Amino acid sequence: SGFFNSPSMIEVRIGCLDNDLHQLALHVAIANGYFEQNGIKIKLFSYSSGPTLMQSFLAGDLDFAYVGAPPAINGRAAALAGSSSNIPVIVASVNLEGSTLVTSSAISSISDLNNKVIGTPGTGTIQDILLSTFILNNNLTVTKSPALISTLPILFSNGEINGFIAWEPVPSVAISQSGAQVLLTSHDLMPNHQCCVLVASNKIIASNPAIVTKVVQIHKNATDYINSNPASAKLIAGNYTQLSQSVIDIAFSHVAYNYTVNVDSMKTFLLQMIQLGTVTTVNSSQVDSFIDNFVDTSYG
Amino acid sequence: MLDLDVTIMPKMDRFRSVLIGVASLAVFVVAWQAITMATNSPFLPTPVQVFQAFLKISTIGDIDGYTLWWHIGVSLYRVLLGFAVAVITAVPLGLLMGVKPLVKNVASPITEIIRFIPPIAWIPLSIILLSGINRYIFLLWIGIFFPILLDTIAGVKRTSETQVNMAKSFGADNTAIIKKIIFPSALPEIMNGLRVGLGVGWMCIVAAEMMGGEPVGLGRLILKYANLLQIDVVVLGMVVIGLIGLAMNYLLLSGERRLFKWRVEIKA
Amino acid sequence: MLDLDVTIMPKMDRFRSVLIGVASLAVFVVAWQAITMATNSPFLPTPVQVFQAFLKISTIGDIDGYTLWWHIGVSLYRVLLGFAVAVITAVPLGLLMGVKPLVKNVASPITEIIRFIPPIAWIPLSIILLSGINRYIFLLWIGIFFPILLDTIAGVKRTSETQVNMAKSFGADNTAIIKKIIFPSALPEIMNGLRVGLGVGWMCIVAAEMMGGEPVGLGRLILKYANLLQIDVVVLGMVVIGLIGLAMNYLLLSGERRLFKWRVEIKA
Amino acid sequence: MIIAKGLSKSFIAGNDTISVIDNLDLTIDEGKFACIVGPSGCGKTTLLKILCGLEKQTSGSMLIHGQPPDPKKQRFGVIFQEDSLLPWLNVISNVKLGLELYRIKDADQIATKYLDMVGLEGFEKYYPHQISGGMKKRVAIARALAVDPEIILMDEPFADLDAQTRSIMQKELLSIWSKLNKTIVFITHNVDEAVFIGQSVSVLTKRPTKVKTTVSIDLDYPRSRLSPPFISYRERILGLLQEEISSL
Amino acid sequence: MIIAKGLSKSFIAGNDTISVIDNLDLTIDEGKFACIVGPSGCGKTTLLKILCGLEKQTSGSMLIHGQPPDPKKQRFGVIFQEDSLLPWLNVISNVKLGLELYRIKDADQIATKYLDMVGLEGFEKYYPHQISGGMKKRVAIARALAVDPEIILMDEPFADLDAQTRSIMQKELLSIWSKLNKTIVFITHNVDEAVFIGQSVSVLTKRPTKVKTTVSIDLDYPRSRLSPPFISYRERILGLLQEEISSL
Ligand SMILES: Nc1ncnc2c1ncn2[C@@H]1O[C@H](COP(=O)(O)OP(=O)(O)OP(=O)(O)O)[C@@H](O)[C@H]1O
Ligand SMILES: Nc1ncnc2c1ncn2[C@@H]1O[C@H](COP(=O)(O)OP(=O)(O)OP(=O)(O)O)[C@@H](O)[C@H]1O
Ligand SMILES: [Mg+2]
Ligand SMILES: [Mg+2]
Repeated sequence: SGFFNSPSMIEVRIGCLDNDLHQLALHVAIANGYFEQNGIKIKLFSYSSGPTLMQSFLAGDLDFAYVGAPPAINGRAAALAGSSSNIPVIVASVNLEGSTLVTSSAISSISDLNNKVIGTPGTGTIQDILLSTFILNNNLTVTKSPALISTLPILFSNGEINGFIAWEPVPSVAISQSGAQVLLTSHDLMPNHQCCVLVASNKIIASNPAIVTKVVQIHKNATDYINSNPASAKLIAGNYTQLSQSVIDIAFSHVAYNYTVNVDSMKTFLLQMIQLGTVTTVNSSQVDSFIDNFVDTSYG
Repeated sequence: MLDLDVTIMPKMDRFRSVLIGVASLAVFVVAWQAITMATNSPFLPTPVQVFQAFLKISTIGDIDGYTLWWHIGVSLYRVLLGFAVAVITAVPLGLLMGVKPLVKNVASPITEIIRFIPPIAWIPLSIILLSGINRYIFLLWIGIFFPILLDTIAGVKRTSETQVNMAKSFGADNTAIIKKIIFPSALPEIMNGLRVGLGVGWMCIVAAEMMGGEPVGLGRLILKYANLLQIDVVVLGMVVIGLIGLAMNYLLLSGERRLFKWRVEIKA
Repeated sequence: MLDLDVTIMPKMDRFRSVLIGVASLAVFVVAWQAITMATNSPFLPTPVQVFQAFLKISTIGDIDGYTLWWHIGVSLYRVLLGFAVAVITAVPLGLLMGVKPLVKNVASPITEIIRFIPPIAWIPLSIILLSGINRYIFLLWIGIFFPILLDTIAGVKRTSETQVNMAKSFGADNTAIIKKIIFPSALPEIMNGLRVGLGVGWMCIVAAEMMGGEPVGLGRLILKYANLLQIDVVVLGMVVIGLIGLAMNYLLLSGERRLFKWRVEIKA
Repeated sequence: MIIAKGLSKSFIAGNDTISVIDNLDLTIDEGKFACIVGPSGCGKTTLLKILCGLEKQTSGSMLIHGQPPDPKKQRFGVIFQEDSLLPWLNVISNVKLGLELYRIKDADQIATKYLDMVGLEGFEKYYPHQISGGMKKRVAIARALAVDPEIILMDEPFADLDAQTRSIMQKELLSIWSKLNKTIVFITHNVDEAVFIGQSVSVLTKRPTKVKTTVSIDLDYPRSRLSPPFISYRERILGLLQEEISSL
Repeated sequence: MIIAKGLSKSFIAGNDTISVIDNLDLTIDEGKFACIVGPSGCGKTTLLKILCGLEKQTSGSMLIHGQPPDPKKQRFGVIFQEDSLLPWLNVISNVKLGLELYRIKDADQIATKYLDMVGLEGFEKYYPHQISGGMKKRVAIARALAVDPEIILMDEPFADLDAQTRSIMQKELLSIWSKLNKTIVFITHNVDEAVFIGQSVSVLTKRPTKVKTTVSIDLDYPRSRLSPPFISYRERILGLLQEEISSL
């Protein structure tokens, strides 16, 4: 790769989450050499949770990030509340839906969830918000069990939790390894909701809008590739998640790879986050303008 | 106490040192307030904001409705359980390893490798192997066990040969020697190990609670609010952990002072 | 060395104890193999699987293509940098705090609270306040600083008053006393602090690398594969951390032994 | 009756073997006050440890009433050269230690009696670090005597006392001995002390040690340090010892 | 010329004030060998520390050639009661320490010379833990002498030596003194030693201490311990001391 290391290459710093199938487009772009082809050398930073990624983003470590919508919202709200000079802007969608609530076979209906323990990948994640809202709306008594994402399948197979909600491919691992069943998908909880987004820093937008356009285009090309060549995309996914194709097949059926941002669902999320108390610096009357300013899909 | 310039009287000295300590803390807090107000970063809470967070979490509770006292209680409970298990296992093993070279030769290759593996690294395995409170106990035990074990062995090794010979000259058998000479003689080191171990255990609680499961505990509180980017509560959690650690250390230290009046060195 | 039943000769003894140690490790590995084969859990790797993982990661590399040696090198680099900063800050402050009660009175209320806040709890703040390698250095520094500081102070306190008086009787000023008496006299404790601190720092690397960002480092390797639920590599990472920690400890310990031949107690 | 015959002892230190006692013969009759003097490092303490069974000889025999020494079967009262009080026990508990190890009843009462005998009434509750070196030695003596031992073994018990206190303690020890009538083996490097206190003084050679000469001191108690026969005994033993030191 | 006038010293320990020296007068002429004896704990070491400026008196005056003592301006050679060798330095480096602190040139050569004087040639590279207690004291003496002090202060330097070595050291010290002709203040609790070695013996009272009597010893060197005047000096000073001890 030293061959490409010519001075004309521009380096951009991109953050992503460990082992996340939602962010397949990034890995496809890397595997297919899209960045090099566009004269971009990327430096990849990987985090085990969205909130940590956002902290790092706001500290100025990253130019772009693939991250879940709620951490991005939290990050922007925090940045605007203070005088942070690194403000995230959503430039494209990464995927819609993609979270799955899997349970043991003993739970076959929504009412069965009553008085059960359901794992989540942590406070403030999209899955946490989806589940919390669902519990509220259905008047259920559910104990949420926040845990490291990678431990959820183990907790489930040990029988310590009756089910969990997480991003792919983790639920599919539990389905194939421990006989978990899909109780609800994102689609059931909130159809077509925004999941991961591609954010750019306001600094790179200001200093080099051309590179933002290129990155968004690469992202769109990669997303198109996934949708038109699912078989090769699944092979790439298998490479970085180290999972068998059968697990990836299950996971794929739960994720919609789509670069068009679902702005309405973002507003719904923000409203729910304000209600749940996870966002404290924005009030409900500011939701529309907050999200409208957040999303700028004019690049690429 | 070694002191190159003793200029003031002992009584005044003590009063003065408390005064200086309080002043120093005050200056620290004021500087913190000034710096955070100047930077005005959403991630750098002022002491006032941390205090407000304290009021909120200690009365209304956190986002899941658990109050600070509940978090503290649960964390303390976990740490003390882990501590108890560590004491019960480490002290007898340490005495045995100190007294019987055979036991030491058998055990030490394994303990020596394990003791450098940090508690966080055990999280995946502990989740697989254990469940519920046992998992917390295990992770805390991993952290607390080794300081106690090493100090117990060190205490045994420091036992005076003359004292053991003295007991033998009165016909004492091995059990009597351990009970009457080695254990009491190693007790200061053991107590020191307990204190250090409890401190380490208390510091492991964040790691232990990170693996998750239940939504309470000070470590969990920190993580929850770190996820929400509400750093005021994160700093509150840090300060509470620091203060409780300090208090536990102080309690054990003054216990030691009382217990080991006979030990002149401890005053140093 | 205290030993209730000395039954065998020193030379034989040494050979025998190595033999017993090796046998003990062998039994441990065999038992591990037997248990994991019997349970046959996808999450409990056998030693053979861990060894296969070692072969793979050390030659082909991990899923991002980084070999084990690369991970080890980066982690060591981070730890040693944090260690260096901790030594440079903790030793002079410890000497000052030991010698000047005023400095101690000013600094200790703050250091005493901070020292019980675990490195992991600093992760959110360190991400916000620092960037790049400085972040790692800070988290490791937080872990390493206090053992060195406390041991340096303890070393200073243990300085013999007679030795200081002796130097004073030759007209020595404060600088000379610190240089000629206090520092060399505290050096064994300082070295002990360095060793303990390096061990703690090495154990903090998993916490420090957990915050994420760059994809290399042993802590990162463990987390990557914990996320992938491939526990064989997780266990490999644990064993490697344990062995390197052991090796560093051993190196420093034998350095101490050589340096402090004059200190008869160290042989105990 | 203590009989050592052809007693030898060597230690293994690293790769070397140090011969400390070599073919030593010694007989001490029952009820006698026997002093042993010898150059520093010659093996006096080693001999005492063999005498009470703390060390085993490499060859030869050491018999007490025909039995090899074993503190589980015979009772010794050993006063060690180093401080052997337990610092975490107060004075009376230290004295009671031997009594408790031998499960002797009325330990409190006996301990008090012997503490009085060594002049430490009123110091029962003091801890070792609160009393002077001389007082510590007296506690050790009380502890040794309290178990009513068959044989008392003392290893330079008065070495760290100043001249005045030392002389008082010597007289006290003599009066205790005349009351109890036990066998006492008293090790010292102070010839003046040995001649003042012992019925016999055995001079040991330098290491590896054996008995050079045993001088029987035929003087009545109390002895005067300024009397000509005292001075001549002293000079004679000093001379014997000097030969050993100067040939080092 | 050392002159103490109305010297008093008290310490504050916790809430108590301990008066250690009370209105002490003492004069020592230049070049003299002055011994000081006193009961244990009376304040001898405290007096010595005031003499070399390590402690300040509470009231009264202590003047050396008309100046208050200050080791930064005057040179003292102090031999402390406790072991004061630096265990991490070998014998020769220990002796060089004072020379280095005073930035005296040719430290190696001077140190070697004084080590030879105290009979330690060949032990330069040994560490303190490898030599005996008596040898350590001799190193401390060499270190003190090496800086060519105006006044030599010795605090019970021979207390932990056995009688034989002690007597050899006393003779050596006398011969060094007669060669160098320095003022020596020699503290001891051993009356025999004081009479053997000193031109004067000042007896201190119990605490709070002052000078009870200064006895001038008008005997030529070398002195014989068995000569009647020696014994009578000894008995007289012992008697003076006994009064202080028995009235404790
Ligand atoms: N356990 C041991 N291992 C090796 N050598 C030993 C051991 N115990 C004693 N020695 C050696 O035996 C010799 C005699 O020691 P011992 O303590 O019997 O002498 P001592 O006559 O009591 O001397 P002192 O007058 O100094 O008390 C010494 O050279 C010592 O180094
Ligand atoms: N720094 C101090 N603080 C409080 N008390 C002290 C201090 N130094 C000495 N003393 C007290 O002063 C008294 C005299 O002590 P000093 O060491 O001068 O006695 P000494 O005559 O040298 O005794 P010894 O013969 O045992 O060496 C003792 O009672 C001691 O407790
Ligand atoms: Mg001895
Ligand atoms: Mg003194």
